[in-house]
Amino acid sequence: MRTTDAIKVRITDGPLPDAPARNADGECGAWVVFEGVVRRDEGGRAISALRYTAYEPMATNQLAELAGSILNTHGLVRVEVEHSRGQVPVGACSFRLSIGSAHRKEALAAMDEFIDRMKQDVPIWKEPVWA
Amino acid sequence: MRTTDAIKVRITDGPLPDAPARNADGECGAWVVFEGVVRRDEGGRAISALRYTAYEPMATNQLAELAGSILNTHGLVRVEVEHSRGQVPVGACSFRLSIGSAHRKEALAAMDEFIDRMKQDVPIWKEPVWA
Amino acid sequence: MRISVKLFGAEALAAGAAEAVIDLDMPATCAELRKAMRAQAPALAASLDWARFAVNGRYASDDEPIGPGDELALIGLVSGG
Amino acid sequence: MRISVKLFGAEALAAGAAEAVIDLDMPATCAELRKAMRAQAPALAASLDWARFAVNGRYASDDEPIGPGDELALIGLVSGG
Repeated sequence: MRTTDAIKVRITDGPLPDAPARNADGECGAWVVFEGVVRRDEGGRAISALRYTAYEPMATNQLAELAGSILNTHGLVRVEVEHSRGQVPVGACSFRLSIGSAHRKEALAAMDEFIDRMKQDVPIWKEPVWA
Repeated sequence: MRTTDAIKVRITDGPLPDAPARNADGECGAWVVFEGVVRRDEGGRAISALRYTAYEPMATNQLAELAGSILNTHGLVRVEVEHSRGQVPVGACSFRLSIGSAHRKEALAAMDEFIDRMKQDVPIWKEPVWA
Repeated sequence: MRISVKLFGAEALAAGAAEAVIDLDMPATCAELRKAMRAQAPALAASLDWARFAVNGRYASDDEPIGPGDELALIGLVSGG
Repeated sequence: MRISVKLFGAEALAAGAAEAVIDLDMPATCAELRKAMRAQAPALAASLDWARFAVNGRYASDDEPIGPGDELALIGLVSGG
């Protein structure tokens, strides 16, 4: 786990637990949370789970660097990233990005950019576990 | 509360409770959740809470109509809306929009459009409770 | 007859009341209601240039008919979220 | 000397292994590593046209020097999220 006041990054074994309680100090007027959930099919074929591999510590470092870059570019208050490694069953959450910001527009733009860049640069891979 | 399989709308007295558990059937690959949180100042002046008034049942009906329109336009799987009425203290959540969708892009676009249209058309008002 | 028009937000503040009581011959249209309110509720003049009416909980255009028993509301800028 | 390059995802599948073992004179550059892998790991030929190297956990350009003890990885298409 990599943490500053504004940034949290955590890679967890297996499905992510429910969203952690968030700081309620009234600084963020908007929280936008993205959750990636394992869908029951992959290319039309049923799966029972996805299995994630992360190249550590590079994956955590890249996520933290990306979080910092997005925080500064979009003027956000908080960027929190959680990603699974290992096996995550259908219906469970494997990725959560939580962005706290004064207002909504910058949080939505930041979320889109974060996920695009993560899917380019962060060394994490998934493979299907067929049903 | 107005509910179909795909749409839920609920206006709640006071702060919203934590996000309800979501259906984990693996149909939605992406959940995007927006939470509006009461900030500690309004126009630079400290507040202790916001007080919301909803014109009912019009507010619930408008939210449900908007949810249905957004669901269809963006091809979403789920649209769930919660809004407070009455008093909501600083740091607490007064509005939550949860969008479940196969993929991310349409969920983010839908969220932005929903909130813009809500702020135009849904008869809910807020006033500051000064600290 | 006397009808009541619900007010909220800035309009309720401007009028100092949660409703405006207006004399209007029924049946009428929203346009006629708007005109009557301009004359009888001067505190709402600024809003009446652009605010929408809701009739029985739905937004109504100015040519929409209204009659006795309809629930009427003047909806100015909303501020949910 | 013999060096090991970590493989993941499609590259690990193509090579049938979680690393490629390559003979390369050190010190060298990532470009020289890429050339040596093309010759010695033909199963990775397609990826070697564009995949990036990471040196000690950071993406490295082709002119970056590498030496004994550096941790090397070939990073193809990632698929997190």
